[in-house]
Amino acid sequence: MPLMRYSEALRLAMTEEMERDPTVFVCGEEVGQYQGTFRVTEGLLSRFGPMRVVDTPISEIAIAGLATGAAMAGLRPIAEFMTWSFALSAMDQLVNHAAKITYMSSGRVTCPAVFRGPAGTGNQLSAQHSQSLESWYAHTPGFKVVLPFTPADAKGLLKTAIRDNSPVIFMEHAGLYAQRGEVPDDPDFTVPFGRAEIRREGTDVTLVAYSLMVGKCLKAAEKLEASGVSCEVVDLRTLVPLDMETIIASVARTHRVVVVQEEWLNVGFAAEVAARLADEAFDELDAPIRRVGGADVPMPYARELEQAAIPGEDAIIAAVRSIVD
Amino acid sequence: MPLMRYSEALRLAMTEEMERDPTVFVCGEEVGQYQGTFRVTEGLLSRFGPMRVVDTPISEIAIAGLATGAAMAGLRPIAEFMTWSFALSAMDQLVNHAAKITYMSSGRVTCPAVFRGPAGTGNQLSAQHSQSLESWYAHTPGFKVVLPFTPADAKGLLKTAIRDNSPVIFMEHAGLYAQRGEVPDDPDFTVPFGRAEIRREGTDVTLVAYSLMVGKCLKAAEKLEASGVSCEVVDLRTLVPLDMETIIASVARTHRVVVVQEEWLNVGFAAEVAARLADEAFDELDAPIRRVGGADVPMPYARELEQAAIPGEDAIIAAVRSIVD
Amino acid sequence: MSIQSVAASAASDQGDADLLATYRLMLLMRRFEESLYRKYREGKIGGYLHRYDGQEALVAGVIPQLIKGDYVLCTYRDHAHAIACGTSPRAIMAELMGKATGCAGGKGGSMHLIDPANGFLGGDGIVGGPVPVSVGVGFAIKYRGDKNVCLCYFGDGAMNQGGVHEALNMAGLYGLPIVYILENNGYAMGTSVERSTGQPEMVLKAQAHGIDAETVDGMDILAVRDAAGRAIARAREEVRAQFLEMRTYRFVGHGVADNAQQQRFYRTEDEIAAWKEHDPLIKLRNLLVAHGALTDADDEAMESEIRATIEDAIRFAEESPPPPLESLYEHVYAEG
Amino acid sequence: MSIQSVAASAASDQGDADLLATYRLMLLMRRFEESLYRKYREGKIGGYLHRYDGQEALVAGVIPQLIKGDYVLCTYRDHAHAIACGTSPRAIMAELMGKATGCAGGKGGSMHLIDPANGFLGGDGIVGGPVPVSVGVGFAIKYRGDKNVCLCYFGDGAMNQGGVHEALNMAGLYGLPIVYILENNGYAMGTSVERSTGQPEMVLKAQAHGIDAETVDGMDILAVRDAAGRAIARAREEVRAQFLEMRTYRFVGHGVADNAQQQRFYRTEDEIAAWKEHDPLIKLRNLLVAHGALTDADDEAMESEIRATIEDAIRFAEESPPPPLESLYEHVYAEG
Ligand SMILES: Cc1ncc(C[n+]2csc(CCOP(=O)(O)OP(=O)(O)O)c2C)c(N)n1
Ligand SMILES: Cc1ncc(C[n+]2csc(CCOP(=O)(O)OP(=O)(O)O)c2C)c(N)n1
Ligand SMILES: [Mg+2]
Ligand SMILES: [Mg+2]
Repeated sequence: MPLMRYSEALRLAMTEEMERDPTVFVCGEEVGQYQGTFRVTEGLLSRFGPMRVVDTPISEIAIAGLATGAAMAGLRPIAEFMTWSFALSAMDQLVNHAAKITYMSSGRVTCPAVFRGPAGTGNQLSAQHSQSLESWYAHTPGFKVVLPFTPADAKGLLKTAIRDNSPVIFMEHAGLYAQRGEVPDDPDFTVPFGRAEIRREGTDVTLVAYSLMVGKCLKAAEKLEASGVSCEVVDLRTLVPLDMETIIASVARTHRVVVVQEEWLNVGFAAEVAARLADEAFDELDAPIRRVGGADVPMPYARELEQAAIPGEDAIIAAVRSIVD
Repeated sequence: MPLMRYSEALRLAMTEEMERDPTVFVCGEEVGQYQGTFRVTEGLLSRFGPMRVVDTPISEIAIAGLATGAAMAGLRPIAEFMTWSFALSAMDQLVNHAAKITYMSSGRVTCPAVFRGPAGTGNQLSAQHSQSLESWYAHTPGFKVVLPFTPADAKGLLKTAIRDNSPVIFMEHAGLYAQRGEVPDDPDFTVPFGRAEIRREGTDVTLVAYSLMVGKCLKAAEKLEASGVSCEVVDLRTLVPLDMETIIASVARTHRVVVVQEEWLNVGFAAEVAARLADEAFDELDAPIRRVGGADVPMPYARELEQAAIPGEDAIIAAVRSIVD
Repeated sequence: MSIQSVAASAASDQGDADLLATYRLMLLMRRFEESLYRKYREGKIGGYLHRYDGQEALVAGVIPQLIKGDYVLCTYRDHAHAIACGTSPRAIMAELMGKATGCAGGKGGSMHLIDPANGFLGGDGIVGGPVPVSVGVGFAIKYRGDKNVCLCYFGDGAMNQGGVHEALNMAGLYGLPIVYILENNGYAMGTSVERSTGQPEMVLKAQAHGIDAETVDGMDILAVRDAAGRAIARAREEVRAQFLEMRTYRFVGHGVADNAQQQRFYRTEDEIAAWKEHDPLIKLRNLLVAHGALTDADDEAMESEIRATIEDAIRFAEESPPPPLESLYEHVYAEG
Repeated sequence: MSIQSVAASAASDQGDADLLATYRLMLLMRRFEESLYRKYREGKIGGYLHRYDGQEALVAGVIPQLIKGDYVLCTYRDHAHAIACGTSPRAIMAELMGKATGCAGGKGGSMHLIDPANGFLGGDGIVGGPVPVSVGVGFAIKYRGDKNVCLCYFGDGAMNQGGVHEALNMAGLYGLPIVYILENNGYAMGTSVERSTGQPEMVLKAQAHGIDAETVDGMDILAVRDAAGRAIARAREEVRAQFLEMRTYRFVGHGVADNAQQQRFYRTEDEIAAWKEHDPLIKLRNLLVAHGALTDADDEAMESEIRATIEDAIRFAEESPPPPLESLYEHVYAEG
């Protein structure tokens, strides 16, 4: 299997799907001539031409409308938000239109659009540029919500997203773009939605996470292993649909759980996982359910404050220790 | 104490605060000449004139900007969204501007604006008009989030909101506007944020809810009482700040809890309450934490489906029974 | 509208038969709205209900000019549009009564009529909402190289929505085959155009985004037909976005809650009466009669045929079952 | 800019002293940006960094004409604006280095400079974001009956944001004392104006919302001063919104990531060189020299004074402490 970066894996997924299906096209700010702000769409314009790689004005509402309308009329758009922070302007088109048209029409009109782009925090981009809001999208019925951690998943999940007939919110982590990993070059390789992956097996505590935080959990697990605590790390991969089965099965083995997310903790996705466990797996639990998440503050600029606001290995380790010691 | 409707109590709060503080003004669609879509602002235009009761075009982004900028420049705007569904278009102004300017400026500029309007589901308004998204706002640091249930709270909490120096998301329930209750006419009467109210005492199960659902919990509690189950009903009143103390104290007495919300259950506010309890009150719990919430579907139009989508007494009763029987 | 213009039209290939069909369509729209209002008051229809009385020419003069493969998008004031697209009155009535046989399976209701088989991509409850969507629909047409157009209706109030401007600009920039019809009925709920815009010449707003624009007397069915015919042809042939501001008036309240008393807050009975003098339906009837193309007996026959159609639709809708409860969780996601 | 116009200006009450001050201000802006870039490369500054090189006249010709009580809002490209408002270079440098002594307490960074005591309500990281906010600021001025104005800067790319159109319309409708300055530098990141708008005459877009609008040569400091002076006066006296499209050019990349190689995707070195011929700073220096108002020695003295100011700011910033960790949870809500 070839080694490639997460961003290259995403590009490969789009390239393969555009080759395979002439209704697939890409649109967004700087996706074409500029080769993509984060180079994810590099080379696509020259390969597929301006009708299939569409540079747009800075008009997030119209970008969302372009994708939604084109999908309703039979195409398969992939709309890139330069970052997910900017999708805030498009929330009405996304929530009231893309997510609802299938239901409102009893399935007579569908919206097979993918909305993708970089998410996550870091790099001192400060408050307006440091939010993904995956918890908002997961709260909204009609969307599927995908956050890949590995390059292979980036490719396989994006291909599944493009082929899916529902609108998909696909959040890449800017901090993962440069990560390398083995990626199948088989064009038939896809990764199904709704199946969490156990990234590390363990017996004492289950760590549930997604996107960049899976990596932090793995590092925390390594350190904890050294001090005799064995952690299982579950990578959710898709928040909607959610694979509760795998989570519950893991907790049924470990009886202890820490749910980790990068974004603001309050009313975040980790709360949903914790709440479901407190209901559906109550009898399996031997300790309080801990959550680790971003500080509930707009992201500060100063490096020291930013580091304190983003959850790190230490916070994960502390949470684990608080329920095993 | 005079008896008045929830909508009249809101109007009284605004009138008193506008009398008291000349920097308070009202703006929004149809708030003036038309007397308010739901009549909440009736009579204010003739009383305070067009500079303090400002009719706007259908421009939610600019309405949010009007309130945010005016607040940054020293006024105390009350911006009405005709319904909270329409605030979706204004999400960038609300989240990236109103909610963050205080933090981004280290408090040098503040945004004492109130954003208010009708929320909730019902009346067959279908998918695009049936959502409040209080869980989104509660997830976003910088906002205080208020959802009054009684007419007295409607008045007292709105006055507190207007006097607060932070942006407040104030969600009224359209289904409560006509409800009557005793409301203090004392202009000094206010209700503090962050204090939940126990609406009914009970010993077997704690029901946690807010807004219209408090009423459904009270009805469910009455029926359950008849069959020997005693429920305590906690009305949160403000989601941010959240009064966990009162919730935990109640659960410490009852050891069983059902968290109820009207909107979509998945990743909703009830999950946060459940998750905190599963962490902070784990040892108090004698049964799984149950949640009751709206069906995770865009709201259907057909009456029968709509009724099935909105949580009712029966669902609350069933949830309670599932942990007491 | 003058005898001359009817004569000119009669002389053209559209002719009397066409005008009679247009008249029949407008009459059906009017009577249909009236029947909906009755059913609403009986409690058979829920939610909001926005009638098109007075504005019929904007649809009857335009949509019949479309061809297969064209698309229509519009606002929550969408009953006339569905009728003109060819959606059956039964399916519309059943949708408004929330029945499984409705054109949206009972899940949409009055604001969300839809009928993709007839090119109708639906009403939209969000002011301005259909306009960004139209960009994608127009793009899809151009992408496929089809010789089709997308017709997109929206209101004067929607002209103040940011998304509308983003979309108009994108449609202008990409040269998309879209015809925008601004239904300028003078009011957005209780707010007049003068009280909502810094500059009321709507065509300037469209031209500022590079879109061909024209103002049309929306109470004059012939003027509407003519302008729409030209705009549709330009959009289709030259693949450029077009914008028609149609000046019209709504004879009834914004929605059912906007009753006569409420309307006094923003308009006078005199104003309503003055506009009713220009009722496009009556004007067309009078002209057809004057032109000898319609007798009172023809008119009566048409009325009773329409009455029968509507009664049939009501019976069908009332006898149809509601969507089954199991369908609550269906269609959240598309199949496959 | 011609000798005549300098002479005319010199003859006016603005005079040479004023032009020298303008020159000094522009020189400070340029040198300041250059120093920021160095500090960024040293890793002392994080996040994004957007420089104003080439666009200085848009600020130096405008903000000094404001009076106490006026407000300024702008984009993330905000260093020059802060300087012109009177924010100390120390506080700006410290903010960019994320220090407690920064003008935003270290929480804002480059894109969020702010200084309310000097009327500067801040930079904004969201394209188009300050424009809706300006409506509220302008409204507050009018509400209080103050004789002040709000100046609001935004870029050509922002002209395609819906919120900008909603706001311009509201400003036009209410007659708010706001002066909009469109910083048209020809590009939004790598997208030229031609590739982003259906119609490139920006003044038509503002006029469509009822706002007085004019296009100005933004490389000509005298033209900028003149147009801004008139617009500010009209906004102040007539309480009407004004719009100035200023044609300018950014000499450097969009941000630091937009390096020379990246810029090749959207513009040529020839184009950059041609615009540099119109460098407003050099043109003004040459004119002052030709006019006898500035000698090489004066210029050298000014350069070294500015160098000292910047070095002082850097020293101050580097020696300042970062915000204390406890402050992480402060200012989420306002006090009281
Ligand atoms: C974004 C948004 N804001 C507010 C509303 C509430 N609303 C529904 S219709 C309407 C008036 C629209 O007027 P106009 O666009 O002129 O269309 P008309 O009703 O006259 O056909 C308003 C304010 C809404 N549906 N969507
Ligand atoms: C709503 C939004 N979309 C996208 C971005 C990313 N972005 C930052 S600056 C920029 C270009 C803006 O160009 P312009 O308005 O012309 O201003 P300039 O940078 O040229 O001063 C873009 C696309 C953003 N910050 N906000
Ligand atoms: Mg209207
Ligand atoms: Mg620019």
